Amino acid sequence: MAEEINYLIPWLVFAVPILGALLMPVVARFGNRIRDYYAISTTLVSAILCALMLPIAIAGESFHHQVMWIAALDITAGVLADPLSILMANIVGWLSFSIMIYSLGYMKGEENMTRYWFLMVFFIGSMQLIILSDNFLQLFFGWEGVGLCSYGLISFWNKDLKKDYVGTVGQKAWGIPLAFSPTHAGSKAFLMTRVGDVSFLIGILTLFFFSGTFDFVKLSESHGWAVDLAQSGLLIPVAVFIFGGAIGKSAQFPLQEWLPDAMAGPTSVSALIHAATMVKAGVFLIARIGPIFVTAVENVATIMPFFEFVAWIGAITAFLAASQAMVSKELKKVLAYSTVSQIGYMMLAFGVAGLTSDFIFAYTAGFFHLTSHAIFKAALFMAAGAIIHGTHTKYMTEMGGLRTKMPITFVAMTIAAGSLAGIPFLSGFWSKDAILASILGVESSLTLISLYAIASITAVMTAFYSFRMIGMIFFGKPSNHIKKMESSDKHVHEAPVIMYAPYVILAIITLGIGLTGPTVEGFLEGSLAHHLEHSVHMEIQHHEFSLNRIAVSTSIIAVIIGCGSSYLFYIGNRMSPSQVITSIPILSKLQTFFENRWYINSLYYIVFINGSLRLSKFTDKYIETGILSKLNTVVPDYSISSSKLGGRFDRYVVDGTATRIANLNLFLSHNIRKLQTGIAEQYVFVFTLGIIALIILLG
Amino acid sequence: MGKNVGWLAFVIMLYSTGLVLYSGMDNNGSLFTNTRLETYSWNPIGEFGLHLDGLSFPFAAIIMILSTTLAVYSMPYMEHRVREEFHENKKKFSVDALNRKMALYYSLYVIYAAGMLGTVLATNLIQFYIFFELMLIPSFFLISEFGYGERAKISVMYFLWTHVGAVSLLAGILTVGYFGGSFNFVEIAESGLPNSIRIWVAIAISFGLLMKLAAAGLHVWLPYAHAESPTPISALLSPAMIGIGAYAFLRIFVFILPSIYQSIVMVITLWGLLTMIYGGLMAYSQDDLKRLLAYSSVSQMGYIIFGMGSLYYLGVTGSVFHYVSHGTGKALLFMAAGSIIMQTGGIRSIKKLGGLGSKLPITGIAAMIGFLAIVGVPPTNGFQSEWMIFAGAFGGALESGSTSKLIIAALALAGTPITAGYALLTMRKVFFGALPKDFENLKDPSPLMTIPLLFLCALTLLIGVFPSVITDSLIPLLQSTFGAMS
Amino acid sequence: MILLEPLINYFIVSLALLSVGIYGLIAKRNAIRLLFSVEIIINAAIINFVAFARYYDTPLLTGQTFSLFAIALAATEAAVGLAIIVQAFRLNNDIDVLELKRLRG
Amino acid sequence: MTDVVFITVSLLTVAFAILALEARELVYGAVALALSFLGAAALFILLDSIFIAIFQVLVYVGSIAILIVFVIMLVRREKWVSIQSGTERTLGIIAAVLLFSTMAYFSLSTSLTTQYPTPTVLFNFSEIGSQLVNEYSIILQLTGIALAVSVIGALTMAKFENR
Repeated sequence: MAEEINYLIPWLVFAVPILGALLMPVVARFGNRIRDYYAISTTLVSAILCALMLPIAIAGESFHHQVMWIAALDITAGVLADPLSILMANIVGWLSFSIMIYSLGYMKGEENMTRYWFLMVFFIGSMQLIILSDNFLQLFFGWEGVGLCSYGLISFWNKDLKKDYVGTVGQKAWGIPLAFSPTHAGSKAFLMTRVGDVSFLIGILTLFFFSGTFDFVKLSESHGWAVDLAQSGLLIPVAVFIFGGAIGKSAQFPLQEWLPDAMAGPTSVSALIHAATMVKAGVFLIARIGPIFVTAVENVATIMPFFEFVAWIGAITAFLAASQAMVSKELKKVLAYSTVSQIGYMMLAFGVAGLTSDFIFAYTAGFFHLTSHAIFKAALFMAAGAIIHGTHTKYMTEMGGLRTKMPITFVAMTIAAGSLAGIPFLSGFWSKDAILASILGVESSLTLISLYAIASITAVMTAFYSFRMIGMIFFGKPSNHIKKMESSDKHVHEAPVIMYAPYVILAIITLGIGLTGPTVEGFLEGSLAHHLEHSVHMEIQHHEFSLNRIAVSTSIIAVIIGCGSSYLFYIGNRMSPSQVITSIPILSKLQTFFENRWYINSLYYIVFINGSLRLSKFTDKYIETGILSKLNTVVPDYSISSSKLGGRFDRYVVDGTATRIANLNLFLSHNIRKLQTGIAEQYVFVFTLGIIALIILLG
Repeated sequence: MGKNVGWLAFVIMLYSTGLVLYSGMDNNGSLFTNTRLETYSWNPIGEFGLHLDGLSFPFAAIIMILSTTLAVYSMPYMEHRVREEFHENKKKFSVDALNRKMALYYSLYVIYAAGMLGTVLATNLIQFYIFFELMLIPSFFLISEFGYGERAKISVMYFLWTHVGAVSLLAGILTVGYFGGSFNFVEIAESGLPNSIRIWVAIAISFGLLMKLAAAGLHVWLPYAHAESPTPISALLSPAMIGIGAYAFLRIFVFILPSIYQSIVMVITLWGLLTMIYGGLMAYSQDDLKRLLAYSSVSQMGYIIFGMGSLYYLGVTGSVFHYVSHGTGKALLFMAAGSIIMQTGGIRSIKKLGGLGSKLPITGIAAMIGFLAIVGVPPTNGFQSEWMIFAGAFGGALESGSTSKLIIAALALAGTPITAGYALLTMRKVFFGALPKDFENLKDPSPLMTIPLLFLCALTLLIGVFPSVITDSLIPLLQSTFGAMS
Repeated sequence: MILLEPLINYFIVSLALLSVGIYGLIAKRNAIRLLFSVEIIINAAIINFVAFARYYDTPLLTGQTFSLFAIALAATEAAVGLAIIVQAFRLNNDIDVLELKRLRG
Repeated sequence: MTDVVFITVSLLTVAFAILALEARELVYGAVALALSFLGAAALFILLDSIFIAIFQVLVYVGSIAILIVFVIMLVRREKWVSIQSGTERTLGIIAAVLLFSTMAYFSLSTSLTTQYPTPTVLFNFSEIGSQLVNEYSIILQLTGIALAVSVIGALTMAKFENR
């Protein structure tokens, strides 16, 4: 191996934050300031350790270290640092560091900061654990660890005050409220991802039975398990079940409903967990197992249906979420829907990878989009946090005209939103373009056309809602809310340096990647391809970077249509959106449909939540208390009542007889009791005489 | 000693725990792989023996650790309870009476723990049964003397129901002893049973044990007994005692009478699935905190029963492991419930609670970890046990090539979000949300109660991260047993 | 002097001790003396046990074993009896069993 | 020789037993009782039961007698010396004599008087031990429990003072 690192480094990347988090309550005793800096420094240490691993990734090599974990089952624990995980670890490490800095400003003056820091740092550790694990079981530890922190951080404001609710209180779809308290949202997130986790477990446990290992390296080295699985017809189900975990964690259709409500947490949390890192875990999982499945099967066609499934889930989710983002009024929810939609894009890319002959191209596209999205979405969220902080409202309708009041935020946010929309020469443009281009490589033409159509329409929608957001916040006239604030002497002002520095830096990086797009993509492709060739033994076609003309023109047209229409409505104010919508009935119907989240949320609540509660009430009423508890009380009652019956028998029959006998006895005893002196000596004397008499009689 | 008699009990239990753990060590200090067996002649019944192997070690260890921990926890709690009782019954309080009550409590407590330990160490069916009863009788008195609510009636109910099970078990044991020619485990395993009576033995013994395990339909006694017994006893009844049914099931059926085991697994699996879902559903509609936990125990016993029916070594390992996880997890939950009940002055209704997380942080953390353990979330030990149970279920299904079994296994796994659902709901209602006005001045209970809580939290997490303490000796044992079976 | 057969000799001795014990039980009012009598009777019984075991066709150890139990039980009986006496003495300042009659209730 | 010893010992035993009951001082009575027990122990030796003899000396002479002496010290009163019991005494003598004479008479007419072959086999008293733990283990345990209970009971009874 050309590049050598100390074997402890990958371990420390996640061990430092996890152990650091466990020490947090202790450190908190030394004072709040020390605790805050301690939290940030653990993150920094972890990020620096990630950076130390970069040489391996650049060389396209991998590093693997194992220790025995459950000896009886030959299960090991280990770290696998290959380009995929190292790059991902660096993205997570540095993004989380910047968001931790941002938290210092954003969470200033909050109570329970020890809990906040604990969960954040623990989250980072768990996330790195997911990334660096070399087996499914250990990955699952991190997987649930991030879920747990996400649950804790979404419900961070656990007093459930009305101001912390996500969604508009009172809004209902099919009688199901669409507003959630933080703890409700947290539980919802936990439960829905749990559904995905169950599926994930089904998958890996079945895989474990066939392969006898959870280890990624062993799985990619031996291929017997895939043959066995394919023979028993379980290969596709197992792969799909494992993908189920990714669906839950990355909020893909049909489990996408938790992510928009996860915005109930602090914005820094949304930026870190629900935009940049945790929700990417599902994508990462597919990036991890996709090549293993492809190389394990003898014929790529046998695993095709799985990749097709992934691609379709991604495409559907991308479209579904983008449609909801177009009508949402809450700033953070727009970003949340957009996150879901963009992750759908990544899934689409990884799905397409298995459908084309050119695996590495789509694979790189997916990973590239993951990287660029993580950066600009984190920037967007942090900027949104600064705006919400400044205007004291979460509704975009209550903002407006902020570009003069918050100029730095305006510039940074516009760059990030432009990247999201896919404006040329920003990072998002290159990655989205790569995904579109990779779709064109799909072999089946029907799939190609439908996927490409959905992706392009989604691109239009993305461009539209990105600039709708910018327009509603920064352009137009100040809303009544802002005016009221101004009049009561609470001026909207720029965020402090500690808050805007992180997202400005991220915006600059976005710009930088945008300017050097092809180089970055080439670098990613180079190291990933080298790795896949050598470690996973995949056949790779090397090719020079070239722009696909169809894809480029599609994406530019999409940007023009999307941005143009939103310019008309929200920036230039040439047309009033509400007028347009009310004038065309089908549009207003669509708007309600989108605002009610396609009624999917309500459906889940009615069927699963209310259904199981009702089932529980039903069993309680008719089985538990109706039959079993009766049985339970009947037996003791019966024994008690039978004893009562016995008591009556006792009183009248037995006692009656007894009284008579007793009376007789009483009479006799009056006379006999004179014999009973109570003096033991006399008794002994009589007793002895009795014995003597007995002896004489028997003798 | 007065009311500090608890320390005596603690020292006794600690010593015993030390002995159990010490016997579990190898010469190298690592956890053992060999068997420890002591037998004494016990004419005319057979041999009176103590047997510590991979199967009984987790049970014995967790029983002793829990009873030691709870002995400490009981001191403040029971003192509070006894005082409260004097107040309730408007009796005059005197230190002397308190001391006597505490002494009574601890003497019953120690006998109860001894009964449980003896049950899992027994090598002889009669010996097993005697200890089985020995744990039943003190628990009856503990409920009837120190319980809440209609304790007299409920203790009788508890006694009657568990005795119905015990009598059935005894019938099975005597049949086995009569036809097997001996009551000693080893000799029965060698001689086997005639075919004609197998089914009756299977029915009698599994009925008796499933009664103890509170399988759906036979669980009626459990919610009452768990809800109304004093909280430390609930915390010992629920995880430690009822799970002993699982130990007995494994010891008798898997190790001694494998032929019977193979013929009843399907029933056991389905029953486990039913119990799992039924208990979970019932937990949703409970308002009493302890009753909810009791139903959750029913559901968790379902997991154990389900794993026992997997006919695969990993599933059975999971069952045993789940006994451990459920032991620490549910004990944590009951202890947390106890600390809430004690600090709020006896409020148990979930509706009346809320927002306690900020006032009772340690209790909140303990309850959270407890719930995570029973939901099966890493890094708690519940995850390790649950994945083994389900891996076993899948393994058993795939090995036998039966599609119906595969579907049952998937269904069971799909039922696990039910557990997550009630756990989160309860967490939300009790620890989050608005704080009722009366609770402004609450705080965590004394260190005598919080230290046991934290200790169990640490144990839960440690076993979760280092599962090999349980599996290293258990898996080879079960592997060879199941290898010999097929 | 020609003795009778050994077994009957021991039996007679034991009988004599028994009679003395019975006499004590009847004639004495002092609780401690009563205890003496009981001990003497038990001793008589033990002598019988041992003697009969010794002159059984093939010597039986059972007799000796049971005398061990008897001795042990006699010891417990003495302990309890003495405790009762001490207690009675504390309550009544007397150990005359006739005086203790009021305990009869 | 054996006969002489036997006669002396048995006479002494009975005599000390009588003395134990009749001595004016209770303490003397206790000493006489101890001597009577010693006599019984001597009889056991004559019966080749050395182990029982040792046990007898240890338990009776060593502990019970000492215990009795202690208790006598505790509860001593002058007036008991003068307790006279007239009618009971006569009754006792009558009963004792009657019992002795009838039983002796009848036993002399039974097969007990016939010559038994004196077994030559001597006891191996280590077998007592094995018999205790094998055949009579339950009884042994019960005895142990009885001992424990009686000791605890005696202690409790002697303990409560102010009731």
